[in-house]
Amino acid sequence: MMRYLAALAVLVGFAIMPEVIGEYYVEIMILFMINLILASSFRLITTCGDWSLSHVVFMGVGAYATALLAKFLGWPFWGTVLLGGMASAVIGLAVVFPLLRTKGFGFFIGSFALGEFVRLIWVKFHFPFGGPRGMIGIPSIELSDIDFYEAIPYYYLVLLFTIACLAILYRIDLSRTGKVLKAIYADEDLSRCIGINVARYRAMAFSVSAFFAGIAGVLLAHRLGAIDPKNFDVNTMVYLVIWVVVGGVGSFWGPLIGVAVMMLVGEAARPLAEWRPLLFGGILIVFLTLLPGGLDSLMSKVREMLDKRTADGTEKI
Amino acid sequence: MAILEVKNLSKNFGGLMANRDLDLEVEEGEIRGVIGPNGAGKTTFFNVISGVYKPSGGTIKFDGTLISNLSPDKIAGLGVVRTFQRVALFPNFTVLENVNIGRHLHARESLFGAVFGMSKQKEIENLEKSRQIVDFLGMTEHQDELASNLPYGLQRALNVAIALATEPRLLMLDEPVAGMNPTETAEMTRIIRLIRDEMGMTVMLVEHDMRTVMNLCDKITVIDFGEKLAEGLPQEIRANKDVIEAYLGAEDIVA
Amino acid sequence: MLLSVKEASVYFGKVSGIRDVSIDVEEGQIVALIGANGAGKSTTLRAISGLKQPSSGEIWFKGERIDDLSPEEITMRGIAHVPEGRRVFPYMTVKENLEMGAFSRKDKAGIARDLEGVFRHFPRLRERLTQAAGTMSGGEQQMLAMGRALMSDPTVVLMDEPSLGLSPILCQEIAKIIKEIHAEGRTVVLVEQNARLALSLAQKGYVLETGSVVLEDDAKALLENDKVRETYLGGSD
Amino acid sequence: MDWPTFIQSISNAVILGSIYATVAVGLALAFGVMQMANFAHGEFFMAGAYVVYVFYALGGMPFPAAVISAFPVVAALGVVTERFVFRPTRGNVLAGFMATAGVAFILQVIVGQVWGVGLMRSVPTPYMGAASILGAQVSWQRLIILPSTLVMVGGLWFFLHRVKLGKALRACAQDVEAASLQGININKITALSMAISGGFAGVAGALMAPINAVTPYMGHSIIVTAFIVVIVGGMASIEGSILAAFILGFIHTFVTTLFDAVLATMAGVAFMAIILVVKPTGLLGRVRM
Repeated sequence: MMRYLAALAVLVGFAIMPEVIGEYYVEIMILFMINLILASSFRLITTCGDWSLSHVVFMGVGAYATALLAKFLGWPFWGTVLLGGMASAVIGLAVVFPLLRTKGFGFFIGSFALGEFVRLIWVKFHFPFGGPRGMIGIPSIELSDIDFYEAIPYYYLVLLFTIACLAILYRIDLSRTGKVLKAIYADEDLSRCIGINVARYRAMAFSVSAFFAGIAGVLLAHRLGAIDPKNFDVNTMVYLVIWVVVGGVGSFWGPLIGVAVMMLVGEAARPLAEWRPLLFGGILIVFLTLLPGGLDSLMSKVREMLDKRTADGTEKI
Repeated sequence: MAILEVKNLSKNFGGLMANRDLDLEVEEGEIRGVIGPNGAGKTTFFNVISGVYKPSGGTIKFDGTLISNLSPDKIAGLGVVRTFQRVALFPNFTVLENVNIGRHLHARESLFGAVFGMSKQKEIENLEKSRQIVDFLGMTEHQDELASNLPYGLQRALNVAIALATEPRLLMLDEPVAGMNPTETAEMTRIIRLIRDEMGMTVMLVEHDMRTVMNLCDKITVIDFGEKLAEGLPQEIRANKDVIEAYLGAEDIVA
Repeated sequence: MLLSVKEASVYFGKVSGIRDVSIDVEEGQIVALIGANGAGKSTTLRAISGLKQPSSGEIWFKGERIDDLSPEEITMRGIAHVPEGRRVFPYMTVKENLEMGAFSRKDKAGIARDLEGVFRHFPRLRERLTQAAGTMSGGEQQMLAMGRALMSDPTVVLMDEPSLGLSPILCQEIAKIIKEIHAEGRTVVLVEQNARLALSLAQKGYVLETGSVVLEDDAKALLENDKVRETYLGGSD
Repeated sequence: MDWPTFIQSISNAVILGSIYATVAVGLALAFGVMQMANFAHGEFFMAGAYVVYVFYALGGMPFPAAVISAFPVVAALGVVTERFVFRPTRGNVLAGFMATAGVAFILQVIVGQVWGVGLMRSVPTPYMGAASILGAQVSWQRLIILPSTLVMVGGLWFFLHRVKLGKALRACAQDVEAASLQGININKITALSMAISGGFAGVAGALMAPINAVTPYMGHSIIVTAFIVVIVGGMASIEGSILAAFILGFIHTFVTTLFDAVLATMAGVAFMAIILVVKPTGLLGRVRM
C-alpha cells in the first residue's frame, strides 16, 4: 500500500513539476528523463554479467535514424520513434553477435570497438550523416496541432515515454526472462546444463536494451535539433558508466538513483567548470574501490540493519 | 535398447589423454556408478557427455540420437541433465526460485508475454511443480530462504533439486554425497533410489564414497588413467583384483 | 611443538571450509591428513601457508604466531607448500622454476648446494633443465614442484596430494622420495587421497570429515582401525 | 602508389609500429601480471609528452635527458595508480578498468589546468633534417624512435629473462598463488609492473612530443589503438602485442595513405573484431611471459 502511494506521489510530482520550476529546469528534467531510459536499459545488459562500452552509440543510432527519417522522408514522429528503436535493436544484434564468444573484459572492449566502428561511419560519410559536424535542422515534433518545440509539451511527451519504457524494463526485470539473465550471471555453466541457451539470452538482452537506448536517442535528437558523432563517443559513455556505478546495478532502482544523484552533483558543480571531470573521475574511483555495489547496495545494507533491529524486537518501525 | 551409448570416446587436453577409447552402455531405469581414483578422468567423462567439453573422438548417443557435438543446453533439452561436483546454484535466489529456474525447459516465455503477463497460467503450474520437487527433497521449510544461506548439505540437495526440475530422462550426478556427513549421505542415497523408483529416471553417478556406490548402483564402471578398467555388478567389482590395486593402492606400496 | 594449528576455522563466504581444526606436528615427523574429497585437507594446508587466512583460531610455528602473515613471509620462515595440482610455472624452464623456489635467499653457496640436493632426489630434472615446465609429464611436474619447494631449504614441507593422477609405479617413486626428504631431517605434512600410501609413510595421522578432525592417532593404529579401513581403505576384505 | 610513396609508407609504418609496440607492451605487461587493464594508459602517454614539454621546451634540458626522465615520472604515476586503484579492485578486471577511466579524467583536468586546454603545445624539433632511405625521406626525429624502441623492448626482455626480479614478475603472471608460495611479494611485483608499464608509455609519449600535437587529450587516440593492439596480440602476451603493433602500424599507414585516417581507424577496429570472432584469445594468446 505504502509503495503504491509513493509511486502515485512521484507521478503527481512529475506531472505538476513544469508548473513549479522554471524553463531552464524543465530542459534539465527532459534530459534527466532521457538519461533514466538510457541508464535503465543499460542495466538490462549488466543483469546477465555483460558490461557494454557501446550503449550510447545505440542511442546515436536512434537519434540518427529519426533525424534521417524526419528530415529527408518527412516521416511522422510515431513512425520514426518506432523505427529508431528497431534500428538500434537490429544493429545491436549485429554488434553483439561476434561478441558472444567473449566475456567480461573482452566483451567490454570488443563492444567498444564495434560501437566505435558504427560511430565512425557517421564521421566518415558526409552524405547522409553529415560527417564529423553531424546533422542539423532535425524537425521538431508535431502531433495533432501540438507543437513540441516548446519545452513544456515536450516534457510531457518524454514523461509519457519514460513511464512506458521504465514500466516495460521493470516488467522484464521481474519476469522469468529477467531471472534467467540473472541466473546466467550467477552461474553460467549451471545455466547451460539446465537447458538455458546462454548466447540467445545474452544477445536478446543486448538487443532489447539497444532498442530502448534508441528510443532515448530519438527523444534526444528532436529536443536538441542537431546531433553529431561526438554526442555518442566514449567520453559520454564513461559518464553513463559513472551514473550506473554510483547507483549500482543490484536492483532496478540503482541506475535511476545514480542518474538523479550525479545529475544533481553535476548541476551543483557547474561553477567549477573545467574541474568537473576531475570531480566525476574521483567519484568513479571512490565508488569502485570503496562501494562497488553503488548507492543501491548502501540502501539495502541500511534496510538489512533496520530489519535486524525490528526482528530483534528492540525497535519497531 | 540402451538409453545411453558411448563408443570409443576420447578426450585429450594438449598432450594429456583424460579419456581414452571409453565404451559404455546404460540401460533405461538403471542406476550406474562410475568410480576410479582421483584424476582418473571421471569428471572429464561427465563434462564430455553433458556437452561442456567437445569430445576429441568417438560418439555419444542418447536414445538413438547422436549428441556428441551438441551444446549443453541442447543436450539438456533432449533429457540429459547433470549436477556439478562443486556447489552449483543461484545464490541470490530463494530455494523455490532456484528450482523454478530449473523449469526453464518447460516454460517457454516470449519477451512480449513477459512484459504483458501472458504466461501467468504456465508460471503457476511451474511453481506448483517446483514446490513438489522441494517437498520431495524434504526442503519445504527452507523454500523461501536464500540459497546462499543454506548449510552445505542442503545446498548439495538443492543442486539435485534444480536438476530434477528439468525432468530429465538421464540424471547424471557428480559426487552427490561428497563432503556430507553420514546422516546426510544416507538421506541422499534414499533420495537417489526414489528418483529412479518413483520418477522413473535413469541415474548415472560419479562417486568416491565406496559404500554409497556399492549400496546404490545396479552396475559399476571403473575408470583408471582415462580408460575403462572394469565393469560389472557391485560384488564383481569388489572382488576384482585390478580394481583393488588401482583404486585403493597396492597393499605393499612402500617397500 | 614445531607447528601447531589451534582450533582454526576457514570460511568461504558463508560456507565453512574447516571448523575448529587442531593439528600438532613435531619436528622430524611425517604427519598425514586423510579424508574424502572436500573434507578440508587442502584448506588446512592453505591456512598454514597463508594462502587463506583463518577466520578464527591460531597457527604457531617455531614459537611464533603466523596466522596473520602473508604467504611469502611464511615461506621465508621455513614452511614450503607443494600445492595441489603441482602449479609449476608452465612457461618457465625447469631451471627458472627451481630458481624461483630460492627467490628470497641470498646465500649463493647454499643455493648451489640445495640445487645439487634436488638433482640427487630427482636426477631427471637435471636432464630437463632448459625444458618449459608446462611441456613435461604429470610425474615430472610433480617432481619439479617438490624440488622447487626444497630450494627454499624449508624446515617443514606441506605436500598436497603428490600422488594425484600418477601411475602406481610413479606413486612408489614419489613415496620413496618423500622418505628421503624426511631422512634429510625435514618435517613433512602430507595430504593424500591415497590413505594407505599416506599412513604407511607417516608416524601420525589425522582423519578429516566435512571440515573437522574426527580421529587422530598413530599412523599404524589408524591403518588398523576398522572404521578407517572400511571408509578409506576399501573394506577389510 | 609509386615507388617512393611505397618506401615512404613502409618506413612510416615501421616507425608507427614501434611506437605502438612501446605503448602496447606496457599495457600487456600490466595485464599479464595481475589483469590490470589501464584505461589511463593513453594519459600516461600524454604525461610523458608533457614531461618533454616542461623539461625540454620550457626548462631547456637536453632532449634525450628529458625523454629519459619521462620514465621515472610516469612510472611514479603507475605506482600510484596501482596502489590506489588496482590494488583495491584486484580480482575484478572490469572495475579496475572503469576506475582508471576516472584516473584518465583526473590527469586530463590537472594537465589542462596547469598548462592550458585547447592550445596546442609546440615542442621544437631537436633533430632537424631527414635521412634518405631508398629514395624516401625520413626525418631524424622519427628515425630515432626505432633504436629507442629496440633498446626498451630489448631491455625489458633482458630484465624478464635474465634478472631474478624480472623472472619473479613472469612467475606472477603465470601463477600468482604459486609465486607467493615461493616467497615473492605480490604487491611489490604488481607495483613494479605498473611502474614499468607507465614508464614505457611515458617514454613513448616523450618521443612523440615533437611530432604530435601536445594536448591534454592526446591520449585518446593512442589508447584506442593500444587496446586494439593488445586484444589482437593476446591480452597477456608481450610477443603478441609487438607483432600486433607492427601489423596495426602497417594497416594504419597504408589505409591512411591510400584512403583517409577515419577509414584507417575503422580498418583497425574491424581487424580487431575479426580476431575476436575467429580467435578470442588473440594471435599469440597462448604465449605468455
